[in-house]
Formats: sequence, C-alpha cells, structure tokens
Amino acid sequence: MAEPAPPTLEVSGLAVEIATDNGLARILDDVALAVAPGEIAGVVGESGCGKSTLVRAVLGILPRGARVPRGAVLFQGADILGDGAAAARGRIGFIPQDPYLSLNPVFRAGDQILEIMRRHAPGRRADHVRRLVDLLRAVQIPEPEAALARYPHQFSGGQRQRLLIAAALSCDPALVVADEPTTALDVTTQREILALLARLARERGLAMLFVTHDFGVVAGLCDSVTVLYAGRVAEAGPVRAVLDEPRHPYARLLLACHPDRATDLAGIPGTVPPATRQPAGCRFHPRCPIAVADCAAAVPPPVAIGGGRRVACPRHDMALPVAELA
Amino acid sequence: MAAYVLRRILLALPALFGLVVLSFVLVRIVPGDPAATLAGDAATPQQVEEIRARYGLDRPLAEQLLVHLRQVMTGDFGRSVFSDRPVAEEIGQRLPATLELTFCALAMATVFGVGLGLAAALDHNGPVDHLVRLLSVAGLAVASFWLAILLQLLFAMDLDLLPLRGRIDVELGPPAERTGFFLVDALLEGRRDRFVDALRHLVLPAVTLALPGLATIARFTRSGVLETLQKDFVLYARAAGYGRFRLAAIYVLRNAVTATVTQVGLLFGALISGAVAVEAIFDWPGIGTYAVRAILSADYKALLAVTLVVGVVYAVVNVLVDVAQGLIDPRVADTSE
Amino acid sequence: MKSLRAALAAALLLALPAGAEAQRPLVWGDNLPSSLDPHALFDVPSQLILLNVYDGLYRYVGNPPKLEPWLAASHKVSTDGLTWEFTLKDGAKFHDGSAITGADVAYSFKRLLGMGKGPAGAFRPVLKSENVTAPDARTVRFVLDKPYAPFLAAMPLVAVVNPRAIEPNVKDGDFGAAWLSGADAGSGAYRIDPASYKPRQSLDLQRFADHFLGWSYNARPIQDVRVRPVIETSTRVLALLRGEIDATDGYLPTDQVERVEKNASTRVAKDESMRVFIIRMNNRKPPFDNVDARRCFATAFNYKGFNEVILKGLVIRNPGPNPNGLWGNPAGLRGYEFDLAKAKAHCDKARAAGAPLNREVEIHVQSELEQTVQAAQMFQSDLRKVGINLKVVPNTWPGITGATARPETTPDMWVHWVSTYFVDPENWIGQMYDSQFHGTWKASSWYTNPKVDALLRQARDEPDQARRAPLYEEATRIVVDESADIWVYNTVNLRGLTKRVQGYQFSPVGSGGELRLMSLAN
Amino acid sequence: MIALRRLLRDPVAALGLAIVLFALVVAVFAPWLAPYPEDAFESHIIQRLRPPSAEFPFGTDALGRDILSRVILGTRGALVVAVSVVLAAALIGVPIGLVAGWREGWLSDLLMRVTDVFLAVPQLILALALSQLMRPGLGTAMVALALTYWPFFARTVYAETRRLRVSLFVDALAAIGMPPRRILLAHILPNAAPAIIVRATIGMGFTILTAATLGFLGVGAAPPDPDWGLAVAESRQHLPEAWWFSTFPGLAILLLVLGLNLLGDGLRDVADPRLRRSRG
Repeated sequence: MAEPAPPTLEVSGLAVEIATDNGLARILDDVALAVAPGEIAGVVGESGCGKSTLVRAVLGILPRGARVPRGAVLFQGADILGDGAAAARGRIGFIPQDPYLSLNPVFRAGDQILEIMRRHAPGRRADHVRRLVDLLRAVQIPEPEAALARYPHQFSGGQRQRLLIAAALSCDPALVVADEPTTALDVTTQREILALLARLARERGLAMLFVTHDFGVVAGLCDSVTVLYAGRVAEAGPVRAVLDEPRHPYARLLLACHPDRATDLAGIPGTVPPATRQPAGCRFHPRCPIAVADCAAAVPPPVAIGGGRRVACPRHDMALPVAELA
Repeated sequence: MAAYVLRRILLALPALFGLVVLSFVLVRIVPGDPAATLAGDAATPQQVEEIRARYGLDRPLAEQLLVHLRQVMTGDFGRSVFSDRPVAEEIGQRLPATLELTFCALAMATVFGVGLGLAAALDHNGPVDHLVRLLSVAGLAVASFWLAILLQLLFAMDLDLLPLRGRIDVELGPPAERTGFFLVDALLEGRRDRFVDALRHLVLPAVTLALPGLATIARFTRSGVLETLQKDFVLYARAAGYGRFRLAAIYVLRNAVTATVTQVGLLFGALISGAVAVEAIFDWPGIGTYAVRAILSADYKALLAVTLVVGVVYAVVNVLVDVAQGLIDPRVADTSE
Repeated sequence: MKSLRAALAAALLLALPAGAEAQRPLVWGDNLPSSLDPHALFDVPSQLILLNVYDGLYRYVGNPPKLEPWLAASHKVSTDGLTWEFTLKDGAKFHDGSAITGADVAYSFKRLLGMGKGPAGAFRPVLKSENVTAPDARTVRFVLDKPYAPFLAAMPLVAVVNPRAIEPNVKDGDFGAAWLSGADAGSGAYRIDPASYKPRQSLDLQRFADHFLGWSYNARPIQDVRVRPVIETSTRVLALLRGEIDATDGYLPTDQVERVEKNASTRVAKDESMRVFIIRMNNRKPPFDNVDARRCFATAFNYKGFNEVILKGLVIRNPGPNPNGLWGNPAGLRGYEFDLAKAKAHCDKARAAGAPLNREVEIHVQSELEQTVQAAQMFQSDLRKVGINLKVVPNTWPGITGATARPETTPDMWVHWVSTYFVDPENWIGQMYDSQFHGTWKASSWYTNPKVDALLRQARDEPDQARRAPLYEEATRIVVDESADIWVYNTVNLRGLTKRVQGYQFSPVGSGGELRLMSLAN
Repeated sequence: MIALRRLLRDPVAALGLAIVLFALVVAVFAPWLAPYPEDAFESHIIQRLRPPSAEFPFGTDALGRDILSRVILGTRGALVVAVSVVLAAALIGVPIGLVAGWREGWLSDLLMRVTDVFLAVPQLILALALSQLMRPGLGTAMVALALTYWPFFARTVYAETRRLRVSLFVDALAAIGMPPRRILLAHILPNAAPAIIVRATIGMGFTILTAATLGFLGVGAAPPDPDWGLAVAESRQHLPEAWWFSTFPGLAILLLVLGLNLLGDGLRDVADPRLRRSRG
C-alpha cells in the first residue's frame, strides 16, 4: 500500500462523451483514481470498458469529437485537461500497447525518440544522443549506438518495446502511463519487460499508471488496482486486498472464473453494453446474478469500505449463487 | 540499396524486350503501306515495289523483326520511312519538348496534389475536404482536349495573358541548344527573357496535362494521410508530444505518400498519352504529335522508335519511383532483396 | 503583359547592331514538307521548297498559270518530238556562288530518275538517265523514248540541284538524299538556314541576294522568313488572328473566312485554283459496275447545298474531272444535278438490273480534313432518302492510298482533291481514267473503257495542243456521261494573311507560296 | 440492400448514382426522348449553326442537326462503349490476375511481365496504333481500349488474390482438399469482387474519356454517329462563335464521367467500411 504522499496523478469525477452517428456515447463516467509517487497503479477492465479513453484523457489526446463534461485530471496538482496544459504534460511518459505498430516504419528509431526529446527539452542533439544511448543501455538494448541508426522493422518486438520504454523515460518523467505494454508480446518477453518496468519504476521512483486486462500482470506488478466496468469504477483498492477478496460482483465473477489468470469475461453471461446504450442505474445490473430492482433505478456511488478500498455496489456483501462460481 | 536498384533495373529489361517485340508485331500489321506513302503521289506501282525492296519491307516478318532487334540493340532506329531522316535524330529533337512538358506537369500535379490531399485529410469531412474531393473527381472527368480549347480561348484569345501555342516566341527564337529543355537552356545561356517566355508558353499545356494527375495524386494523398492518421504510431507520436505541423507535414506525410509515389509512376504513362491530344492542340513539338503523325502516315520505323523510347522513359521513371520508395520506406528495399 | 512584351522588344532593339533592319520576320504558318529534298517527294507542302529554295528550267506563273522559261532562256524540240534541247540563261548562281551549268541540270535529272521518287513518275516512262546530256555549259539535251506531250508541262516539277553541294555528302549511293532531306543545294530566291531546321516544326529562310532574277521587281523584299507550321486547323486560325503567324495554309475552313475578314489585322486571299474535289466510286465493285447505280449516286449529291451553304459559295461547281479553266474541257459540259426523284429512277433501273443497292456502301473520308467528312455526312443523309445505306469510314491519306493498289481493297467510295502537279489535262483525266494507271490512287475508280484509253493515249503522244484538246474533250464527255466518279467543285484557294503581308500572288502551282514576290508593311 | 443504403447516405456518392441512373434512363429511352431522333443521321444544312432557342434548346451543329437530340442519342453509344470495353478488359484481366496471383513461379512471373509490357505502352498511342490495325472506327477503338485496359484488372485481381491466398480461410479450404480452381472461383473471386467492381466503375469513366479523345483525334467513332468526342472535334473550327456546339457535348462527357467516378468512390467506401476514403 502506498504512503499518503500528495499524488502525482489525480483523476476525479472524470466523464468523457463522444458524439457518434448512433447518439451520444458515454465512454467514461465519474472515474476517480490517484497515483502516488513511486506507486504502480493498475487499471483493469475488458475491452470497451474505457481503459484506452482514460489513457488518452490523461495524455491529452482524446479523439476528435470527444468532450469532457465533468471532472478533472491533475498532474502534480496542475489541471492538464485544458488546451494550454501541454507544457505541464511534458513530464508524462507513455508506453503504448503495440510495439510493432507504434513506431513509424519509415523513420529511424533513434530519430523518432530524439524528436520526442527535442520537443520536451530543446538542446544540442549530441547531448540528447548521449542521454539516449544511456537510456538504451538501461533498457538493455545491445549496441545502443548502432541501434540508433536502425529502422523499427530491424528490431524484434521485445526490443521495440524496450525502445518505447526508453522513449517514455527520455523526458525524465514523473509519471509513466503504460497502455497494455505487453499484450502484443510472447510470454517470455512479457515477463522480461514486466521485470524491467518494475525495476525502472523502483530505481527511479516513478509513478506509473498501468492499464491492462490481465489480472495476472496486475498481481505481479501493481501496488493498487482500479477495476473499470463500462466506463465506471467498479472497485478500487490495494492490489492484494482486491485480488484476494474482491467485493464487487463483477470483480468477483471475473476473478472466480479464472482464479489464476483472469484474462477475459467469457464465463460471465451477457456482454458489455455499447457505450451509446448504457442501462440505467448500475451498468452491470443486466448481467449481475444478485441484482435487485433498485439496481436499475439509481447509480450506486462508490463507497469506502475501509482499508483504502472503494466498491460501487450497495450489495457488495451478498453471497453469489454457487452455480455462478462453479 | 545499390543491389535493390540494380535488381529493379534488371527487372525492367525483360519488359522492355517484350515491348520491342509487341510494338513491332502491332505496328507491322498496320495496313497503311509505307512504301506507297514513300513513293509519293505520282508513283507507279513499279516504283512502289522498288521502294519496298529497298527498305526490306518485302522480307518475311520474322526476318524484319530480327533485323529490327539487332538495330535496336545498337541504338539504331533506322530512318524514317516518311522523311528519310534518322529516326533517332528526329526523336532526339522532340523528346526534350515532351519531357519538359510532362515533367512540369508532373511536378505541378505532385506539389499541388499532395498539398490539396493533405489539406483535405486534415479537414476530414469538413468543407475543405468536400471541395477537394469534388474538384479531384471533376479533374479526372474533364476531357483534356476540351479543357485545352477552353483555356486557349480564355487565356490566349480573350484575356491575352498567355501565348496560344508553341514553345517560344518566334522573334525571340529558341535558346542555344544544349539539353533541349528550353527552361534549362535559357538559364544556361543566362537569357532571362527567353526563360520567362518559355515558361509562359508552358503554363497552359502543363496545366491541362497536370489536371488529371493532380486529381489522382490529391485523392491518393488524402486517403493515404487518412489511413496513416489511424495508425498507432501517430497516436503514439501525439501522446509523446510531437508538434501538430511536424506530425502532419513530415511524420504522417512520409508514410502517406508511399502509395502516391507509386501513382506518380503509373501517371507518367497517362501523361504521355495525354500529351498526344494536348501537344496537338497547343502545337507543342513533342513526340506526341510525332507519334500521331507517324501513325497517320504509316511511318512504322518512327512509330516503333516512339513506342520504345516512351517505354524506356516509362521504365526509367518507374525505376526512379521504386528507388524513391526505397528511400521513403526502408522496408521496401530490405524485404525485396 | 503587353508592357512586358514591349519592354522585351525594346531590349531586343537595343541589342541589335546599329544599322540593322528591325523588321519582324514573316512567319509562314503553312505546312512543311516531310523532307527538304525536292527530288524526294512531290506534294503540296513540298512546293514551298521547290519554288523558293530551288529553281527549275521552267516555271508556272500567275493565275491561270502560264508556263514561262525560268533558268532556261529557250528550248527547241525536234520534229519527231523526241529530242529536247534547253539553253540556260547567263549568270545564274547556286547559293554557294558557283554558276549553274548544263551539266548541273543533267545531274539533277539523273539524280531524280535514279532516286525514282515523287516527281520522277512523270518522266520515267519516257526518259532514261543516260539520255540526259549536257553538250556544253549552257545546254542540256533530253532524248525521249517516245513522244510525250506533257513533257514541257511537267518540267517545272524538277528542281535543279547543286552537285558540288551534294556530292561530298553522298553515302552508300543514296544520291545524298539523307543529307539533302535537311539541307540546301539550291539557287532559289531564298536559302535555308540548316541549323534552324526541325522537321515539321521550324525552318528559317534568308533572302538570297544573288538570285538570278535579281530583285528589281520587288522594292522591299522580305529578308527573313520563319516557317512555323501549325498542326491543328483551329489553332492555326487563332494564331493568325493573334498575329503569331502571318499566313495560314491555303485550306482555310470556309466557316472561318468571315471571322478572319472581320478581324482588323487579317484578311483572306481568295483565288480560284485548280484543285478538284471529287467523290470516287470503285467501278469494279457492285453496285458501282452498273452505270445507272453510279448515276443514281451522282444525282443524289446536293451540289448546291454543299457548295453554296456549307462552303458558303467559296467554291465553284466543277462538273467534270478537269478543272473548269483548263483547256480540253468540252464547251457547255453539263454535269449532274441534285434531283432525288431522278436518283430514285436511276436506282430503280439499277436494281431491276440486279445491282446490289441494298448493301451497305462504305465511303472513306480523310478524317483530318473536315470537308471530306461533311460531304460524306450530307451525302449519307440524302442517300437514305433513296433507300441507300451509306457508312462513313474515317481513314487517312496513307491508309486509303495504301489500299488502292488492288480493286478488292479499294474502298467503295472515297473523298479527296486532285491538285495541280502540272497544268495539263494529263494531270487530271489522263492519269485518272486511263486504265494503264490502275493501282495508283489517282486511278482508284478502276474505270475501264477501251475507247477512253485510246483517246487519252493518243492525246499523250500528240505534241500539238490544238489536236490534243478535242481528244480530251471527247474523253471527258464519255467519262461524265458514264458517271465514273462524282465531281463536285473546283477549289477557291483560301489563305488567311495578316494585312502587313503585301504582294501576295496566287498561282495554282505552289498555292501562292512564292515568297520572293512579297513584302511587309511595318 | 444494406450496401445501397450505405451508398445513399453519402450525398456525393448518391449524386454519382443519380447521374449514372439518369444517363442509363436517357440511353435506354433515347429515341423517344430526343426531339429529333432522326438527327442521328440526317443533316439539314439550311438550319446550320443556329444558336439555342425554344426549337433547338442546345442549338444546331454545322450540318443543321439538333445538338440536344445528338447529345441524348450519344449517351447510348458512350455507355455501350464503356460497358463493353470494361467487360472485355475484365474478361481478359481477371483470369490473368487470378492465375498469376495463385500460381507461384514462372507462369505467374510471365503473366505479370506481359501485363507490365502492356502497361509500359502509352495507352493512347497503343490505342491509336491499334485503331489503324483493321481500320479506324468505333469497333476498332473499342478493341484497342479493351486491350489497353485489361492490365489494370490483372493488377487489381493479382493483388487481391495474393492477399487472400495467404489468408487463413484459404489455407483451411486447401487443407480440406478443395481444388484450386474452386477456391479461386467460389471463394477468392467473390472476395475480390468489390475491388473489381470499383475498378470497373472508374474504368468506365476512363474509357469514355479515352474513347472521346480517340473520336476527337479522328480514329474513334465515325460520323455521323452522335459521338460526344467527335462533336467537340467538329465544333473546334466554329469556336468561339458557335459556343453551344462544343459546350453541350463537352458537358455531357464531364457529367457522365463525373457520375461514374463519384459512384466508384462511393462503392469503394461501401466495400471498405473500415475507413471512409477515396482512392484513385
């Protein structure tokens, strides 16, 4: 559990909406989370739950047509949602999901990272090159000087992810946002990259927002975890507590179906509702085995249940039917 | 990269060989009788036969083909059946005019096409986008011979802004010939007046010729940019703080133009075709008019040479396009070796 | 832009050496021949070179054309009509300054016959190379194989060339043809600037001050001429209106005449020429082997509509093969007239005789010559009314003339002009309807009538024009009666000119392109 | 049906469809729509070059024929040329593309080399030369155009076949022992169909333009055929006085080609809904 230091990143009451041909899509609603310095905060949810939008809101790259009707994103105490906040965002590093697709294939890898460095800290190219070589060594890229001149397709997937990590670190960040950085990699490489991330975060005292759909990864890496469902926080708290004893029916079902590696929701009947047609009340209630009429009537607010945990379900202490857990 | 370029060149050779054979077969079936044309208006049938024998037109077709191939290998295109002058020399005098025209048109099409395509993509589904889309489709729909006439009537006859025809003013005279490109030659001899005049003569034909190409390039650039904008690496670059202009004009465009560059190569063929009508209307002394003339007068030697020369130019342009693609996208040169 | 051009012109003036004439050269917008060698071909464009860069022993001058001694001072014919001796004028010089001798003339004829192209056709049947000799420096002698009446009439076809210019450039016994196709070996009033020559694009000519005629007849001859052919007819007219060229070709579309005349700085020179517009019928192919079928076609063409309305009366009805003004035409020759009722009657008669008038008949036009297309379309429209289905086939001169070698490949019908190559009925009726010329485009109606053959051959061998004339008249009557072809009009040569061109004089031979007669107003 | 609805939602594509449908209707009913249907053949020289009026809304041409009628009558020819050329080109190009895309080795190489050769010849020059092959005229021009357009189909189908050949479902079909011919005809061809249809639509526009250019150069349609390109060519020497003579046939070409291109773009968007885009 994290020390009660002022958080590096604080998201509160965040809502994001996008106007589409099929009506207004409420991608995120009333999302709150905080990441303290040195803390690795996990965000878990299945596809379509709003993870990526959360990342984009934090990074200030919401898609065209998206708007934020409510809420705030504070980085080191400064609001970074507005247009003028680009400078404040300078010390946020980003590790994207797919290392194969995230580097422009037609530019040299080194040049792409140097360009990022140049944007963040104007200075002599030679200085940047020297720093970058150090970084590449830190992320264990062999022959870092030569690597600078190579094109992305000349690296393996794992190496590319290391390059991207180096790029994220190149701006000397206080916060690193990682968006499922290991999904596209094979299992062995995944493990290496996670270990590297853990080590770097520890060594550099980084705050890290780690987005994934994989509870296994969260368990091995994160200090705290926030479970998202259909754009809302279902449950949040210290990682051990949440994983050992989930309280929200969604989280319980999720972890119950796959006690070791909860990777998807195949075991839960029904599907995630589309963002344009969210059910009233608790968004999980159509699929919830313990739902009652009230669940459809009002949105259940997240309530603190002690131990730094919050759960958005008034019936969080009800037992689930046995059949569901089988 | 050198190996890649070499490979591209070698790949073009069989196509050129095929072109030589194909054009020979096609052209020799043309029914106009070159011997009769050559003999002239007052010829007797016996004179025609003599001429046929002298030019080897009475030999079997296969034998004529072999002779032709041997001549082509040695760069000898023979003499024009029509004017009795070396075809190579005649084409040499005319090719620069066509190249000057087509390259200017191509440059114009590329610069404006890429610009418009980019502007449209960045304003996706906005007013600029719709305007460019409509203009580019219309650009492909306009018959160039019709447009040429309208431009002549408007800019030369009514407004008296630009010359009607030709490459240079008769009194000014052509610049001393070094490259055959009037713009270059005028610069080489330091004659600004000739340069300006040659440029003014270029405007209308080049615009006419460039329009369809411009439309094509704008469309490809637009879709390329739109496609690229969807890529993860663009999102990543935005997240990592790339500037908006740099992102659009360099980072995205370089990816987006790979498809456009291929089009430039294909367009060149279309440009040469377009040049046939445009050269005729603007009285541009290039190989387009030469080819039409050759066809109309059944001058098969000239026609063979024109097809081959155009084929070579086309092949060269496409090798250049391949090289450009290799430079733009390093994966191309790597994977095809 | 105007001011810019003025500034440029001023700059150019300053750049000129002091005392030089600042006259804008004449820009001649007519076509260039495909070769500058006067012995290589003979067509309408090549007359520009023949008449301006070269001289012949005789020349046609004026309209109607008169045959006048040119390099020759006089000539003598033996009584048997076989031996011709020409005496040369004194002091005539080639462009290189050397004097023109009898040997040079003989060389010219040997070259012509040896090359065997273009104009040689008029001489080869009767003249062998070794029978051209130069007894002395001022005499040249021809001995013909048999009498040939049009010999003198054809004399202006032959340019006298300079052997001293040609001989160093002969390769592989080509008579220097490769070289001369882009060079000058003449003595004419203008000389070629070889550096300026680009085939079919440009040719610059400079006045030859030492021309044998001298220049006393022209006070202000034109110093520089730039020949700049314009490919497209309409571009050519626009260029004339803008003053980019000073002269069009002689085929100005009749629809443009009014416009050129309305323009303040241009005019149209209209001169009756000797160029017959004709619709050929392949007399070997049914239904055209039937005389009534041919008459049916001849009465279904709307001569008046075409000549008066479409061509705006700028041509003259020509009822027979020879142009109206020429000798050898029967007095009061009446051609066919447009009368669909009569046409129907002819057709019915032909049909009764089994002529296949229901088949689709093809008419080949020269698609780049608008008039041939218009005539065919109008004809097609009228023939429909008598139940004949005419199909217009666009073709080209080489395409058609290549096909006229055999009757099976010769089109049913085609449209063309017969221009003046030499001023003699032989140029028209002689070469068109004597069956010995079958296989040439001129005889492409494949008309065969032993009586006409006999008349035409007799006329060819008869040196006395007074005795030849009735023979041609008789032949003409027969051919017209049998409606061998459809003769439509005799051309009025229409050349657009800028008004600064003065002294322009037309002759059917050369179509008014004799530059030596012209001058420029400033 | 869904495709049609999606097509209609794009106003630009709907405009294209409307133009093409309009042209089709005009072409089918041309003899009834044209005020003077016999003006396809008949000349009336007395009334030549009349400006637009109530009697002749588009004026008359140099032989006194009603231009409106001839523009209407010319629609049929333009569409017939476009459809038959593109169909013929597809019949040559598609099988070649399929075979070359499916096979590996020399046959594939050879076919694509031949395709390249045809691509390297400038289209119009080849078409001109071929037009002289038998005799100039619309039929020859159509043969020439088909012979120069098939490489585009071959290229398109080749690329599609190559793409689909390595896809999983083709592997699966091959694994269960389906013969290549059936895979090509029953599975790859239908999948390549959208690309072919788009190519064909654009090709029709292109063909109309090239055929008009051939007509303009005098080796395409033969007079008195009411061909649009021919009309523009005939009108040249009457410009600018008889402006109506070239304007209406010229506009007809523009409009029909525009319609076909817009429709092609729209079809492409429908065929490829991932991204609403328009490529040449």
